[in-house]
Amino acid sequence: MSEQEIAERIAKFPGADVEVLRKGQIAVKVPAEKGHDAAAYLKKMGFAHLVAVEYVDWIKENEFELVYNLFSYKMKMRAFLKVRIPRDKPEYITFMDLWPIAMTHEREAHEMMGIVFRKNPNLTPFILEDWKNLPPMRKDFDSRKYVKDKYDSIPFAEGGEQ
Amino acid sequence: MVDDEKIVSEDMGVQVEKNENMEMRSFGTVKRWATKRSLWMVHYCTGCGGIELAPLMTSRYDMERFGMHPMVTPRQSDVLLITGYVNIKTLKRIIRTYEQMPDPKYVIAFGSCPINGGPYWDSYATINHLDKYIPIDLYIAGCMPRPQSIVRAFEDLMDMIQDGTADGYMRYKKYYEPYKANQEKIFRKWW
Amino acid sequence: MKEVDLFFGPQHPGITGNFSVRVKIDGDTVVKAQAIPGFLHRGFEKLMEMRHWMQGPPLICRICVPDADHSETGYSMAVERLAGIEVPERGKYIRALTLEMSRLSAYLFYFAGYGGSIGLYTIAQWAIGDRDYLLDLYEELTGARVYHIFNFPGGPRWDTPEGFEDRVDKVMDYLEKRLKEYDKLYFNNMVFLKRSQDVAVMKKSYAEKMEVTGPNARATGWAIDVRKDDPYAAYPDLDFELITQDEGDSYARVMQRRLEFQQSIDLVRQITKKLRSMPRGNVRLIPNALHWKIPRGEAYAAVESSKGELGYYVVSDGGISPYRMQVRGPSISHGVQVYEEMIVGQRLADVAALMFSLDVCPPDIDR
Amino acid sequence: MIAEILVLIFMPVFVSFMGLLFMGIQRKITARVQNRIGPPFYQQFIDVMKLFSKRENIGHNWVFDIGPIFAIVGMLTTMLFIPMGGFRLLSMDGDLIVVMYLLVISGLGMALGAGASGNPNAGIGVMRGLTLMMAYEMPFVISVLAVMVYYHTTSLAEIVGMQSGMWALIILPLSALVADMALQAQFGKKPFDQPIAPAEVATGPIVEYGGKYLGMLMVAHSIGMFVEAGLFIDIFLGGGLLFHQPGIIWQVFNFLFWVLLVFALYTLAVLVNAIMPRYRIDQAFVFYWKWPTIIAIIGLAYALGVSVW
Repeated sequence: MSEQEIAERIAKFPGADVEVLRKGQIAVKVPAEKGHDAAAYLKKMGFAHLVAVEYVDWIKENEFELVYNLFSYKMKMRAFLKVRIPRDKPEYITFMDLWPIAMTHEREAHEMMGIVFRKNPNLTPFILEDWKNLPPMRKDFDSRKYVKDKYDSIPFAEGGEQ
Repeated sequence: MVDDEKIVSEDMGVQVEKNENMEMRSFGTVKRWATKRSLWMVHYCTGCGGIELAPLMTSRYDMERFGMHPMVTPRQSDVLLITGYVNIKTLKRIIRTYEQMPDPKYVIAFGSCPINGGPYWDSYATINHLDKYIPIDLYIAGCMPRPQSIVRAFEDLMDMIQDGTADGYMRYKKYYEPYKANQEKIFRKWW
Repeated sequence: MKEVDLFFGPQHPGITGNFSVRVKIDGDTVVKAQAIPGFLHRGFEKLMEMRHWMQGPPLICRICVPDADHSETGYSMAVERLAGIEVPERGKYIRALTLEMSRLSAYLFYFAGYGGSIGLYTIAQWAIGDRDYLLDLYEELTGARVYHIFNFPGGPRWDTPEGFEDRVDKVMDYLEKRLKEYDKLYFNNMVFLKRSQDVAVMKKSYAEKMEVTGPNARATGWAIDVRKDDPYAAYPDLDFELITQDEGDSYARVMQRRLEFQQSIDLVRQITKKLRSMPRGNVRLIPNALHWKIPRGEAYAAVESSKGELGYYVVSDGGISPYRMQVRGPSISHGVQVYEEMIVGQRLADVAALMFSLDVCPPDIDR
Repeated sequence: MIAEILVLIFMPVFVSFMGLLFMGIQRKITARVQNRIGPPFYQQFIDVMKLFSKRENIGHNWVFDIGPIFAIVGMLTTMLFIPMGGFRLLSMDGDLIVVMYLLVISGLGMALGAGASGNPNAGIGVMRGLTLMMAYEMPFVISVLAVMVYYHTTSLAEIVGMQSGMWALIILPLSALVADMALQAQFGKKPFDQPIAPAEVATGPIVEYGGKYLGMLMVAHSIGMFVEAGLFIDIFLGGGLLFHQPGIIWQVFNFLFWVLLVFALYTLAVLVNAIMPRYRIDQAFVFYWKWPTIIAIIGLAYALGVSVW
């Protein structure tokens, strides 16, 4: 099946905005409230594997984008299911019921971007430890400034030049 | 480098340092020779440099020729090798490991990351200067240093032990307060 | 019976790299496990937003230390897809050569790691020692032993040196000869069989459910491979069949690597044969690195690393650096959730052995 | 009397010295198997010297402190009862049984000290050690019983004396085979080094011991090597007695031959160690209670049959 045919099949889902990116890659944009249904639809269609959950901070639009990176081993095709959630209220529903492995990906997104996934039981600290600042992958977190303030301000213990 | 005048002139940690120096003197050359010929290092890959330790330990470069081999627990080890960048989560464990090691103990920082941050100089997760938090006896530059340069570093450390200039553990006792203060600035809660 | 909390790592010889597992054991059996990653976190994804497109490979190769070429190639491919450039034919073959050699050296590391975790240190010494021959080849080709920084967006940095293909073939012959000795010492060792057969069995359905990829998935009988499913570099032109095992236990996982090791040797031979017959010179296609702007859009590129699917999702807003780059490390599935679930019910002695047998690579979980 | 006291003082020093030397040589042999050059043969002395020069900056409790002393004293006491190439320090009727008991003392002392450290790895290591002891004692005791039955005595000195014609190894090969299998575990070599498995329990009982304690344990281990190998030699290899004429010069030769036999036994164990992974503890237990025990029982039956007939 070609990209175009698959795109047409996906477009049957109400509210889906389908775009063929390149060979073997299709982007599907859906409104946030329909995300879970769209994911279930895609899974039924054959995109049965969740490769990763990507998260992008579109600070100008004041939105977070969640990209569910799906793959179908039968069609050899990738679909990027994209939903956008408001930056002020970063909350979404977990996809653990469809793909159990989403738990780990969502745990990471929670820590790195501060997105809360409802019904995910395991949103505990994952990679960072005692992190009290803004989630580090947000665009308004300035890593260089943080380094300057936190690490570079510390004096050498035995004296000497900075 | 610690010489006798300095000991008398400085207040902080005078007693500790004096005892250390007395001991080094009383055991003399034999002790230093034994220490330098049997450096056991902590089996801890703190960063990506751990991958070059594997060829170093195995048949091609075989560091057991110099009496060095990895030791499982810090209680039995003499050398702590910081292999590469130091994440703040790891730094806590490094300090714990370092404090568990019995004296005399030595630290070798490996690669350019512990020196000044290396390619991760602007990363929020790694520290830039390791010697702000624990005393370092020797640095190996490069990313990553080849096994030959690690062997060379160990040879230099052996010379330093023979001279008595590998005094990081004494400095840690002497400057314990500022070291501790620096560590506490990094970690919000200590364990 | 009293349950004991045990920390495996981060300072523990039974751990790959810098990683920690907290296990609760009842007698000799694990009843609960919690993987604690993050000791190697450097914030690559943030750092990349502050670098130019071309400054990527020197940083990104550090994602998976034993298998650095796959990291840089994955990123380069994602950027190429975004920018719409195609690597010259010879460049593709050189890329595939470095990838296969990287797989060979990673598998040697794997043999050494699993051997060490069950106590056979001789194989650890042998395998790491033999891996150094591959590193020597890398040194000749790229100038570095571990981080080669060789595969850039647009193709490899330069052509192979004169006579390099012959030297590669020589090392392949040597490795093939050594593999027979490994068979005697290791893969047919009575105690090794006892330690690995029927231990920590992964069913095919479980692997599919938990998105396990790479050799671990193929060891359960699930024939997936990014090299076949989403071909890249020179793989569409190369002749190879996927190898699968059915048992899905630790033994199958080790044997899967052992068989793929042989296959990689064959692939390298195919590549060197092809490289000899090709005109030299044209390997790389590269725009001005400092002001290279890439059109808006997003792309995903995956490579089959020695641990599974290693993918890069790159978003560009038309600027000189990536707007967002995210890594899908292969170990994120089999290193955290799968490991935590599979270790329950196993013996304490297999905590380390299972981690090595799944080939968990902590830096690609942490990034 | 004076000679005996001299031997009493000389023996422990000599045995620890030779033990460390042998361990150094074995490190070299292992290194050669692994395609390496390996450390110098005197490396073990440097290690022990360094360990004794380390400072202890961590205290646990007094039970922890006496653990290594217990281990070293236990080994030395056992050594007193074992004829060593013609040198007999304390021997009496039934000393074979005493030795079997005393062999455990050292391990128990170790267990006591390690257990007091409070480290769960040490606790698990001790548990594994005791389980393993239970596993290998079974076939070992049965095969020793076969020797006792065959020679109608429980005195080591008499067993050694009765083998002047032919070694028990040749008369009772099955029992000797089983005892050598048990020796592998007594030496703590792979595939039976579960108690100190680094990748599993981080060297188990010795996880908290460093510096001087570890130095003491290394000395205890080198004495233990002679005790365990010595017992095997006394029972199955005629006590290493090559010459049966009286006279000090022959006695020295006998002693040297005994030392050589210890070296050979240890080398055998080390070579097996170099090419074997380790069993899990449950597999080790099953291993010992299956074939070695069966072979040992057959050996016992054979010994009974031969001696009755």
